[in-house]
Order: sequence, then structure tokens, then C-alpha cells
Amino acid sequence: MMRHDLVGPLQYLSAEGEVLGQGKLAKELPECAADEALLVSAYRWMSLTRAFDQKAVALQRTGIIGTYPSSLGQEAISVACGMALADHDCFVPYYRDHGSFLVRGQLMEHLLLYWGGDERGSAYGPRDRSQLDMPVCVPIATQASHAVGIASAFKIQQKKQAVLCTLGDGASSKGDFLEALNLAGSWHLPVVFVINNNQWAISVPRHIQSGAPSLAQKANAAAIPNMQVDGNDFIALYEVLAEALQRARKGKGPMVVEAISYRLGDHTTADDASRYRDQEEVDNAWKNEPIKRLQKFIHQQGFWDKKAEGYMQDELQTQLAQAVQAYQQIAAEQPEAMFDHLYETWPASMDDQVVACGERYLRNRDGGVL
Amino acid sequence: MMRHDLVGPLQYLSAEGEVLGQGKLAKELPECAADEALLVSAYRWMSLTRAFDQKAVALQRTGIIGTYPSSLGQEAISVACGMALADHDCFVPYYRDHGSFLVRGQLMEHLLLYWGGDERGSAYGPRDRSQLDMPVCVPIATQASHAVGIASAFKIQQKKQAVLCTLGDGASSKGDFLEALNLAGSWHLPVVFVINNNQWAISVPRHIQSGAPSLAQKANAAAIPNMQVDGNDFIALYEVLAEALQRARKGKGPMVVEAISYRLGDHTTADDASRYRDQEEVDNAWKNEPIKRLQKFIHQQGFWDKKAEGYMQDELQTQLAQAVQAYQQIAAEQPEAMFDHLYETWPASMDDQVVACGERYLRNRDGGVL
Amino acid sequence: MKQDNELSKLNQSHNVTLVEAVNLALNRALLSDDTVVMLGEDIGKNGGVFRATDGLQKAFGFSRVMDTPLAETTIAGAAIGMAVAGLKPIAEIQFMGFIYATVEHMVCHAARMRNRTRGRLSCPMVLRAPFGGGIHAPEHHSESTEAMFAHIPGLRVVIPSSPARAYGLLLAAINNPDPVIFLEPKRLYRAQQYELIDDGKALPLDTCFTLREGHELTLISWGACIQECLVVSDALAAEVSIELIDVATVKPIDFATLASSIKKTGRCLIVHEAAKTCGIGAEIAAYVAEHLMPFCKAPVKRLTGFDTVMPYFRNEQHYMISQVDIADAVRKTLADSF
Amino acid sequence: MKQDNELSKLNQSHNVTLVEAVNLALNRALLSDDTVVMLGEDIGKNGGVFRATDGLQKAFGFSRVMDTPLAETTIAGAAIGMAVAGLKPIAEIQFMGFIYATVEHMVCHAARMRNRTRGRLSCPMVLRAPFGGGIHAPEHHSESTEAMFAHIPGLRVVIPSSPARAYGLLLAAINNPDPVIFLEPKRLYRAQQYELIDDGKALPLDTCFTLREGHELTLISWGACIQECLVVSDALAAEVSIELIDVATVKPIDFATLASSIKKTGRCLIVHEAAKTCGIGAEIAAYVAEHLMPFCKAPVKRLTGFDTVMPYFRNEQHYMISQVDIADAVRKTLADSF
Ligand SMILES: Cc1ncc(C[n+]2csc(CCOP(=O)(O)OP(=O)(O)O)c2C)c(N)n1
Ligand SMILES: Cc1ncc(C[n+]2csc(CCOP(=O)(O)OP(=O)(O)O)c2C)c(N)n1
Ligand SMILES: [Mg+2]
Ligand SMILES: [Mg+2]
Repeated sequence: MMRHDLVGPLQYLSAEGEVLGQGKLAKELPECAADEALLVSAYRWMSLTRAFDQKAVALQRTGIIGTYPSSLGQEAISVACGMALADHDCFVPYYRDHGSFLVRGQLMEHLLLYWGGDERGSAYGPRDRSQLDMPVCVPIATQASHAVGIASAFKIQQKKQAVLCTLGDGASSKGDFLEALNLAGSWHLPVVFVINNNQWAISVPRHIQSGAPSLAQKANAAAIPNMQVDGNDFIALYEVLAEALQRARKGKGPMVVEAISYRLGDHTTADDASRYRDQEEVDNAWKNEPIKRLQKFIHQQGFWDKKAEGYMQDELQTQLAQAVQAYQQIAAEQPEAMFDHLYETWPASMDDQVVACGERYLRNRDGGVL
Repeated sequence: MMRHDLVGPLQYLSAEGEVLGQGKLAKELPECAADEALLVSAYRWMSLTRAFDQKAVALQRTGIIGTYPSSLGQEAISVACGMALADHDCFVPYYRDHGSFLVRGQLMEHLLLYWGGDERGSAYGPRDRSQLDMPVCVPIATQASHAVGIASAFKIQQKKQAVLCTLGDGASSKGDFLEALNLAGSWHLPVVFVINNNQWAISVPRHIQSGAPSLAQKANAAAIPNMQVDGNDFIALYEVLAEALQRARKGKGPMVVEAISYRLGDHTTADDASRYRDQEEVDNAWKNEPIKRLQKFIHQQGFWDKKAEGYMQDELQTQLAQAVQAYQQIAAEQPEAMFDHLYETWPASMDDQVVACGERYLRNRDGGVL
Repeated sequence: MKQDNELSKLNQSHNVTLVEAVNLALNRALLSDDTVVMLGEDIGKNGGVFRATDGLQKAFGFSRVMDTPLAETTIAGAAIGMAVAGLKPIAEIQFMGFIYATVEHMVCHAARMRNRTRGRLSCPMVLRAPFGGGIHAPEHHSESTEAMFAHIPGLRVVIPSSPARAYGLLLAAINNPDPVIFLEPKRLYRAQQYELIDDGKALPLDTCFTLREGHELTLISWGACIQECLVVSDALAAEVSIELIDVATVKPIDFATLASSIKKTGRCLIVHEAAKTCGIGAEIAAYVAEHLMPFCKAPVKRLTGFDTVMPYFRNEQHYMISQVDIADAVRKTLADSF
Repeated sequence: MKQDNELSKLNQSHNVTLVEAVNLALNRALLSDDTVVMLGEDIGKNGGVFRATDGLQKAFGFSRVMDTPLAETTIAGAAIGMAVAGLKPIAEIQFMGFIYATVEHMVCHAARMRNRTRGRLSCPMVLRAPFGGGIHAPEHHSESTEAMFAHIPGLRVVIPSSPARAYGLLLAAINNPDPVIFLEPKRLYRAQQYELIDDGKALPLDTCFTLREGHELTLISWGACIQECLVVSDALAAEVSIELIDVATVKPIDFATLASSIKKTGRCLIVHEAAKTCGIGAEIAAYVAEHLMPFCKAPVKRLTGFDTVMPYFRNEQHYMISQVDIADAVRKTLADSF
């Protein structure tokens, strides 16, 4: 029952959490809107994601982790992606999907480990260890090529599993994504692409990325079904993504979803967005932020109250504190670890470099002397 | 008055050269269909292109040139591109545009020089030496990136000039083209892309290149106007390309034209198409070939007759014979020529390689002895 | 596994060219391992423009031997995804001149997936491409840029120079749990025929092959040039005792074998078709400068392609390295002895 | 030309960092030549993520300083088209780790356009990118793969190591009629300030810079490592007389200057951050092995990055080369004298 005829993004709730269109709830809203457990856990995950982002930014400021890209304002997208995925599906992220990682069961200390400059942050993967979720992908849009490769592996292996690949509005300009769409269409692959259109690619505004009114329509080039969704409306996102993944698993082919959102924070902790965008634009965007909207709705539905909110916030802070502590207790790897996973079958000719690495370490250990 | 509402490719003449739609000629056909001089010269150029292709294939068979890609059956496209271009426009070809090169005023001996393995084949350029038509481009689709670069230079220089870039159906799958479309749309560039959809990319059939019903619709990703045209109908092609280039020169932005054709010959002289496609398909395609169609039309219009045909064929053969002779009289470059145009400002450190090159030549000149 | 496959010529002996040996190895890999798949342009019905994949799609179907749209970036990137997902993809790039669009994926992902995830994920893929000049081909069809990939940590670069090594090294590359760039010297594709037993036996990677033993000069090469080196080694046998070594795996390089030979001969000539600057020859000569100078009885010599764009085929021979050039370089090296 | 441009600081002297020197050179080029244009990601309002282009779009407008969509292939390919069409484009790649998507265009077209057309067309473009490690950056933000481009005939690769050379060499690169890959050592972007006169004077390309004269050991490097080399040369002055050479143009290499120094000192240590195999250091060491062995009083030594993926920043320092490492290598080279 997805609305492909739609003009503009699919949206069920107003910024204030009111049901749009006023008709009888059952009529207006999709099933998932009545699923208390689902919405409450979505709300928890989104709240945890925001708390984690806040904490991570603070940790960067104090030098405890490195450059960090907050997902502030985009929690509904990453959490909806995580929740729509089945354990046995494959998640192919970019680098602003902290919420998805959390829902997929990755530990916060491991996310911090990655952003703290330690490869082991990508060593643990999702809850379902059998599943091969991909690690953070830094080279923009390259993950899209991997996603179609994994999807075609699933097809060849006759597994009823789907791939969900995320990317940004800027990434939608890069050939890797556009070629991947073409292959997904030509080979009819079980892959869903989710474009987090947060309006900015660092300092480059959406209108410079493309002359097209929507980014979803890039899929028209490959005749792939596509639609825009309000990226601040969890209910709309979950409905669309769950159905898109179901289609894919059933062999009905790929789909592209453009989630319209806004990057409420700087691009990363290394960025100063005030150089290139007006505070007014940001202030307006805050009115649409996704967490408040879902909170008001579950309040109205009687799924949530002040007390629950209080408990939850305390609980999140405890979890966070424990995660930070766990992260800080993880000692750095040995210097020679840089060789441990380079090749599975070790080339003897590189032994002397491992030795040289050890010597270099000892030589410099205590600052060293000239 | 271009028909963007069109379903299926724009076509005016039947395979038999009859006007489709039977109404009064003036009503049905575009102006250019009444332009005797235009149609006759188009017919001459298309005939010359076919004769040149036949000759080139023969020369390859006897080892006088190297691997050669015939444009058999696609003469209307390359000639329409050449004729729609103004002298001061820029032509950015791929490698199957012999007709365009001829119309642009390149000499046949120079085309043979290129396919004969001599860089000087690209040293002369079009009739209007002031114009910078690009040379043959072998790496598929890369020319599309250059085309948008040249188009944006024209825009920056405030020149009222347009760029016409050709590519194949296979090339339409490569990121370079898809990214270039996106830039053309975002920067509103004066560039027209012409996809010669000849149904095959060597042995890969059109349906594997893309799951989309048309290749023109790739432009929808960038919200660029686009249409399909019958690639065997010179009148339709000329009307569409002339108008598209005019739009571009006037600053009205880019356009994509998919010319539906068929590769009647092998991919190149190095290919054997019988390995992967049925002769029956080829035989059917012959029924739609563009030269016979235009010939019948200009006959009916009284623009052409048997006598003219006889004269022309003799004339073409003489021209060809002269060109082949001229080509064969061009001696090879000196061995050291491989360094002459590497850098404009010569690095002294490379002198010894020039010397070594000379020595290598002398050492091997007469077969050499061990 | 289709054991009844007509293509199966298991354990039989064949008189094959290098390209036929590649075809045999691919067939063997597809037969013996269901996770092996192939993707590339024109590899299906057409069997590849050089027929390296002839008959394979017919035998194993499109789901094992996949024709792709014309998009090298995706050929490499999708292969990485397939490899991560448990397949062993063999991706074909039609000519090395068209391999450059794969560089971002090979450098940023294929070479790093295992290291990035500390072994949780890996990338057991092979990227095949015909390379080198001398076949009278058009522009961009004669590249030898193996050194670009050899510079990249995490990659292996393997180059056969005979049907037997093509067969054995390709099987080794396919079985290797990490990414391998496998470059096939197209000039040798049909140069000679050799007896070969399709026994599925892989040859070792990361190892040089000593093709001739000698004690006066170590002649080091790989790929197509090996053929000229063999002729010269034999032709000059009366004059000079040459030890000919085929590097085969040009990254990582088996320096142990090279070093022991150079210690013995005291002279070293490196021959490669690729441009000189920062080629594999530079790395080998640098190794000698660092570790073997005391053993050197003559300057190290590199006989290589020039640092210029390979001329179109009309003048291509002025760029290529001939037997005469190699013989001359051998004699010069001897003459220049300290 | 906007002579009234507020940014114009012509002929004034400035105390600038390396990144400010880059900005001055870009501003000077845009001011003095209308055909100079810039394109790249975030180079406009944001002034580049390192502020190298700060203020330039404001001063010269979008048509001279263009923010592009996120597409490196097109940034390089469009720059080639602009260059052919009579402009002098300066394309910025945000980090060298993202330069790989430009390889096909730089290798197949930028490097060949003049040669391919026998001079009818040419490609006067500059591809700028910050490179190198040591700034505690995320994955892919610390690459040093200059050797990949140095291997390609037709390209120039230029690397400054001080504000003055950044200014003078960038102007030279922009004026050069052929393509130049200009790599900026980001670790030095804000390391020190130097007096610089914005006189529009270019420095020579294809030339090494001798930063210290000495007679016992030739220390060869480029980019960020030059700073450690300077410290070591001075600190060890009492112990050993070091001749320090900044290669600057790593392709083509000015071997004449290197050779005359090595002939004098008889010892040579090459320092670079990039991976060892087939790095620029290999080419220089190979040159010594071919031409200078008789002059060598000690083995050539390379002190380089390892042939492994640069560790994420937590362990990055174990990969980086320190003053201590350089001093140690200098002493080892002396100790290993024949
Ligand atoms: C290939 C590549 N080019 C450039 C960069 C540098 N870079 C990192 S993030 C970014 C902007 C990405 O914007 P978008 O795709 O919209 O994602 P967002 O960060 O807004 O979520 C850029 C240019 C990169 N990481 N990879
Ligand atoms: C980047 C690249 N990849 C592969 C090739 C080899 N190749 C040459 S032509 C061709 C098919 C092109 O088909 P299409 O774009 O439809 O043009 P056509 O030849 O049919 O006119 C291929 C794969 C190439 N030249 N460049
Ligand atoms: Mg964005
Ligand atoms: Mg075609």
C-alpha cells in the first residue's frame, strides 16, 4: 500500500506530532503507528542516539576521541533503517548511521573505539555475528558499489535477504552510486538505497548537488521505484523501509528512498557551519526535529508519559557512562598490529618491516633523543 | 516545436522513405525537410561515410591500417551531428563518429592516419582551425566529463557556443557520463549529449546495460530535457539536434538525445559478431538503414535522380582513392617523436632517454643481431 | 558442482596457449568451488575479447559468469561486495588501459577490508586484466602500469609468463584469501603452446621462478619480456652464464631469491616494458643499492620502457624491448664491470 | 582583472603559514590571469576545509571559484575540458585519499592530450590536494601516494615544504602549460610562519632545492619530512656534515643536483612518509645503483613508511617518521660505511 503516486514526501505526523489529514486514526495511519512496542523502542533508540551524539561531541572536545560526525536531527532515519532491517539482512552504512549501528546491536564502546582512531571499532559487527554488516565507509558513495555486490551475492546464493545501503545528498552525485543504481536495475537486485538528504554536503547546499527537484528521481535513470519520505517522521520512514526491504527479500527488486532531513549540527566536530549557513535556517529546521514529534505522538497515544521519560533518560545516561568507561579501559594495540591483518598469508619478504616497526617504537617510546 | 510529449522515438519517414501520417507535407514535416541543399548534402555525406567505412575495413584486412570501428548503419547520426554543429561549436566525439569528422572538415587521410596508428591523425582538427574539436576518445564515456568542462568554459567565457558530445549505449552505464549529466544540470551548461544506441556494446546487448526502457531517461536523474529519435531518420535527427544546440547556445541549458540505431557491422574489425547475435536480427535491421530511406525521400521530392547518383558515386570513389594515396605517402614519424609533445617545457633529466631511444632504434633498425 | 560438465578436462594433459591455460584454470575453479563467480564486460557469450572465458557462461550459467554493464568502477566495487559476502569473484577488466576506474575501490577497499575490520571481513577477489604492448592495438590497449598497484599496501600483483605459470598462478590467486591483481601478458596469449596437465595444482605466490641457472649475471624480468630473456640467455650461453629469474609476484617481491642470485653473480640486469620511473625495476635496483652493493661487480642496469606515452602502433616497436636490446644490455653490464 | 580587489596584497610582505601562502598564490593567480579558474568541493563560501581558498569566491565570484557537486571523476575530467578550452583550471581534491577517482582522467587524458594531438590541444591544469599524515585525522585522510602519479608519463608531481616554496611552486605549476599534480603537506599547513613577499615570482619546477650544504652525507626528502630533516641536519652538525636536498618536483626528478651531491658526499639517505615499495625513494636509490656506485662510501638507505595501511590515528605515530628515526638512520649510514 505504499503511495508511489505521491507528490512530495510521505508524511503522517505534523511537526507537533498531530496526525495529518484528521480522518479516523486507523484509516489515516499505517499499522506500525498502532504498534506500541515498536514506537516506544524506536523512541528509546532515537533518544539514545541523540545522547550518544552529544556525548561523542563532548569527548572529541576533550580529546578523548577524534573527529566525529554527529547525526543530530537525523535520528529517525538511522533508527528506522536499523529497525526495518532483519537480523539476516545486510546493512551497508556510510558514516552518519550511529543510530542504525546501535539498533543492529553494536556496542557503544566499539563505536567510540572507531571514532577514537582504533581499527578494532569495526572488528565486532552487529549483534548477529553471522551477519556481515559493513563497517563505516569514508570514501563517499563507494559503499553503494559494495551494496550491489552483496545483493547480487545474496541472489546468487538464493538467500531471501536484502541489503540496505545509506548515503548522503552529496554522495548521490558520485558515479559509484549512479552506476550501482544502474546495476541494481539491470540485475534486479535485492537492495534498498536510503538517501539521507540533510540538505548539506559539508558547505555545499543541496541545490548545487543537482538541478533536479528530488534526489529520489535519480532512480528513474534505472527505472527503479523511488519515493521521498519525511525524514523526521519515523512512522512514514519505518513503513516505507520495511515494505521496501520486504519487496527486495521477495525478489521484487531494488528501491530508492530519499529521506528529507536536516543536518542540525556541524558537518563534523572539525567543521564550523556558521561560516556558510544562517542560524535562522537552523532554527527553523529545529521545529521539525524527529524526536519531539514521535514523543508527542506516543504521549497522545498513551504509550508514554513523564515518568517513563524520566526513567529512560537516567537509564541512557548510565548506559553511556558505562560505555565511555569501557571504551577508556581498552588499551591501544601493539605497534606491530598494523601488520597483523594486512595479508592472511604472510609474505616472508615483509618480516624485516615488522622488525623495523618494533625498533622504531622502542627508539621513540620515551620521546627519544637525537 | 520539438515534441517532448512524444511516446517512442521521433520519426518522420518510414523505412521506405514515405512520409508518416499522410497529411499535407508542409504540415507534417519540419522545415529542414524542404531544404533541398541540406538534404542533398546530407545524403552525400552519408554516402561518403559509408564508402569510407567500406574502404577502411578493406584497408584493415590488407594490413594498411589497424583495428577499425565501422559506423555502418549509423551514418545518419554522425552526419546529423556534424551538420547541426556550427563551426564555432565544439564537437566531443567517441570513436564511431567518422561521418561527423568528415562533415567537420577533417581530411580522410588524417582519419586513416589515426586508425593507421599515427598520432598525427588527431593533429589537424576540423576545418575551422580556430575550433577545438576533441580527438577520438577511446576510454568509454570519459569524453562526457571533458564535454561539460568545455561547456562550462564557454559559459565562463560568455561565448554563445555549444558542445555536442556523442557516446554509445554501453557508455551510458559509466559513471563519467552520469556524473557529467548531473553537473550539466546543476550548472545549466550548454551541452547536448547524443547517445548512439546501436543496441550493442561489443557483445553486450542493450537490455543488460540498463533495466530502463529508454536511455534518454537517464537525463531525468538530472532533470535535463531528453528524447528518443529514430537514428535512421536524418530529418528527425537534424531537427532535434539543431534545435537542441540552438537552445544550448541561447543559454537554455543541456539536453540528451537518444538516437535509436543498429550496429550493422561487427564492433570493430577485431570482432566477430556472429559469435553472439543472430544474422536474422541483422537482416531485419538492414530494412531500416538510413541511407536508402533518405535517398528515396529526396528522389520523391525531385531533389535527386539516377544521374546525380551515378556522378556522386564516381566522385566519392575518386576522393577515396586520392585520400588513400595521400595517406600512404605520409612517412612515419621519427622514433624520438614519442618525446616531442610529452611536455611543452622539456625536463633536462629526460635527455638521456631520448638518446637511449635513438640508440635503440639504430640497434634494431635492420632486425639487429644478437 | 556440475561434474558432468563437457568443459571438464580434469587431469588430462593439454597442449595449450597461455590464454587457453587461463581458460582451463577458470573452468577448473568454477567446477571445483561453487563460490567462484566471474563478472566483466563481454565475458559471456563472446567469451571475452581474447576468448579467455570462452564457453564458461554456457557451462556455468549467467549467475556464475556475469556480463556487466559497461562500468569498471562497479565491476571492482561489486566484486568487493561479493567477496565480503562469501563468494570468490574473478572480475575481468577488458584491457589494463581501462583499469584506472577501479583504483579507488582497489586501493580504499579491496586492499583494506581485512585490516579495517581486523579480520572480521575479508576480500578474496581476483582482478584480471590483459596487459602490455606489442600486439598492434589501438591507443590505451598496451598499458603496463603494474607498479601503480604494487605501491599499494594490502594488494598482491601477480604476472605469469608461460601457460603453466598462468594456470598455476591463477589458481593460486583465486584460492588466495586476499585480493590479487592478475595481469596477463597478452602478447604471449597465443605465442606458444605447452603441455599442461589440468590437475588443479596451484603454484606458490610470493615466489620468484628461476628459469635458467647461471653464475655471471642475474637477469630479472616478468611478463612478456621473459620470452625475449629466455632466447637471449640461451643465445649468449657461450658468452656469458646468465641466471634468469621470473619475478612472477611483483608485489610482494621475493627478495630472498633475487638476493641470493645477485650475491652469486654480482651483476644484475632488470628488464621491464613499463615506464622506468618508480617501476618495479626501481624497487629491485633500490634493494640492491641498500643491501647488496658489496657483492656488486658491475652497476645495476635497468632496461625499461621510456617515461613517455607508448606510441601508437605504427611506431610502437621503437618503445618495445627486443632481444637485441637485452643482449646489448647484458654485454654492457659485463663491460661496465668494476 | 579586479585590480581593486581587497584581497590584493600585491608586493607586500606577509608573515604567513604554508596554507596562507597557498591562498596568496591562488589569489595572485586569479588576479593576474583571467583564464585562471578554480573548482572543487567546499572551496567557495567555506574556503576549503583547510581554508586554502578562503575569501576567493567572495572576491572573484562563482564563475571563477566554483563549488562542484561531490564527484572527483568529474572534477578532474571537467578541469581537463576547461584546460583544453583555454582556461587554466586549478582543481582541488579535498584530501589525497579521495584522489583515486581522478586517476583515469589524469592518466588517460591530462597526461596525454598534448602528445595525443601532437600539440594541437594541451592541458594546462593543476590538481591540488593536501596529503600526508600526522594530523590525527580519520581513515583515508593521511595518504601519501605521490609515486602512483610519478610513474605516469606526461604528469608532473610537485610538493612544497615551506610557505615560500608553496607560493613559488604553486605559481609555477599554474603557469606551466602541462598538467601538474600539486600535493600540499597538510601537517605543515600551520606549522610555522615565514616572511613572504607576494611578488608573483614563480620558483623553478623540475629542480631540487639544496637547503643545507654538507660533504659527508646527502639527506634527500620532500614534503612534511623536510622539517624533521632540517632539525636533524642542524642538531647533528657537530657530528656529521649533512647536505639536505628537498626534491620538490618528484616527477620529473632533477637527478643532476642529486648526483653531484652524492658524488661529493658518497653517502645517501632518502626519507619519505609514503609506503616503501616503488616509492619515489626507490627511483632515487635505483639511480644511485645504476650510476653512482663507484662514488658510494656506504649503502644507500631508505627511511620510509611501511608497506602497510597507515594505522588509524591512535597508533599513527608508530608509522610516522620522527627526528629520532632520521638521526638514527644518518648514524647507521655512517656506521655502515664500507
Ligand atoms: C570520495 C570522497 N570525496 C570527498 C570526501 C570528503 N567529504 C567527507 S563528507 C563530505 C560531504 C558528504 O556530504 P553528504 O553525502 O551529503 O553526507 P552528509 O555528510 O551530509 O551526511 C565530503 C566532501 C570523502 N569522504 N570522500
Ligand atoms: C573504460 C573502457 N572500458 C572498456 C573499453 C573496451 N570497449 C571498447 S568499445 C566497448 C563497447 C562500447 O559500446 P557502446 O558504448 O555501446 O559503443 P559502440 O561501440 O556500440 O558504438 C568496450 C567495452 C573501453 N574502450 N573503455
Ligand atoms: Mg548531506
Ligand atoms: Mg553500442
